Amino acid sequence: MEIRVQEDPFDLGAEANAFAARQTGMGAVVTFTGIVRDIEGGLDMMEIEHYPGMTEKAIAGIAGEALDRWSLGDVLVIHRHGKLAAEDLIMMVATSAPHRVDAFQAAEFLMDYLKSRAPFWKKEVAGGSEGWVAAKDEDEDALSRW
Amino acid sequence: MEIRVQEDPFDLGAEANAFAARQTGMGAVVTFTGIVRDIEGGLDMMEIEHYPGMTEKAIAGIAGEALDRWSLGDVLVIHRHGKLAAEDLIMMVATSAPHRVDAFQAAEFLMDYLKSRAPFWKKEVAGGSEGWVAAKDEDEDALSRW
Amino acid sequence: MDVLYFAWVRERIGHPKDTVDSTASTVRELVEELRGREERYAVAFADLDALRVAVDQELTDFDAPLAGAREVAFFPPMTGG
Amino acid sequence: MDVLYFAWVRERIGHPKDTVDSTASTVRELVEELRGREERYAVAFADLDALRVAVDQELTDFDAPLAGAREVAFFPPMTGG
Repeated sequence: MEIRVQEDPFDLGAEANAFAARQTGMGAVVTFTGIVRDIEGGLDMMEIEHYPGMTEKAIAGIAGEALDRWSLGDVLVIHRHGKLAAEDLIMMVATSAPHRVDAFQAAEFLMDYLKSRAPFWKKEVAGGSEGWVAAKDEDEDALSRW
Repeated sequence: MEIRVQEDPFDLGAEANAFAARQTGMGAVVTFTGIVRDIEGGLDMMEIEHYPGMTEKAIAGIAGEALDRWSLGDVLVIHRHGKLAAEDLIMMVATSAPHRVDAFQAAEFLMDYLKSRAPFWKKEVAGGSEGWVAAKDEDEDALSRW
Repeated sequence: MDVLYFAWVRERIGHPKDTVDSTASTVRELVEELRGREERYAVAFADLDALRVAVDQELTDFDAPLAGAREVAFFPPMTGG
Repeated sequence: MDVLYFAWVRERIGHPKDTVDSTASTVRELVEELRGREERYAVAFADLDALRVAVDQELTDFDAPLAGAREVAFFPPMTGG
């Protein structure tokens, strides 16, 4: 399991290649990448706050549960905080598994839990005004399938 | 939609970065990569046969159906044929979407259909003997969920 | 009409392609004609449940009509991905 | 005991952290004490349904006991990923 919470950008391609290269006997690698959307138009900045100390611990708990539930090779989670612009990469997960179903399920599980159970909060700054992104009921509901 | 059927290796990281970079307004990018497994130990080679002419057409049909069913930005499919060794990358798909559920669902749909409906056949060569990989009932059954 | 074979179907028959002059009106009738050619064809086409067929590069079934078809391909269940 | 605030809870209260000397036995009792401090605390804690709480960096609920707790954090529902 590898977890990185960082302010710096990350390189999706380099991470995906390095992750895939260090697997053996894994027939499937899945990656998910989250990207800043300028939904209304005119987004100046997205600022992501987190809870230092708790964040890594919460993500490690989620990743550990994924490793328990599915037959996986490894799990990678990278999540940025601080100031981001539209089209910047926010975060990524990668999973490897002997079989594709496990890799997909684990990646979806990680995303559902990272959305609602890891201590990050997104604020959008656009046209001089700012607002916290509201949690969506559908994201909370998504947890019930696991 | 971009579809490539090729004998040459491909660079997962370069493809993932290029795919993500050409999206706009897509909050989610999912990639799946299929890798040669040496299941029994001693795999000398995997040889993938395909049906030139039909292959691209069949994949385009599957990708088109994914684009119809989900709200997607784009779909990429790369599939190799010819001789591969253990741990070589066989194929990848990438999907982008405004929301993660669409990107995940479309990638799983593509994989389920590529497994059983695109004209590729895998042969394993190990210790001087060779055998065609048998299709799995579970792969055929996986189609029924869509 | 071109008849193509892939994977173990190709290996059992011994070559990847035949050009046939057939009066078969369905894939199933074409299979009957091919079975009658030689023992290795009979072996390759022994169990239709183990085979798939494409007519003009579209997956179909053994009851598909052949009127106007230019290319028929036989192969085992696919194992891509 | 350290009490931390994140996102709009932090903004409404005006600072990220208080060090409190509390006799509260549950999170809910701590919230009552904080509400009594100043108007901006009352505003921040007006609707507990809009808040989440972690005790010693573990998510929990408002009925959680505080015996031995060193750090309590209040924040809105998380929006990671």
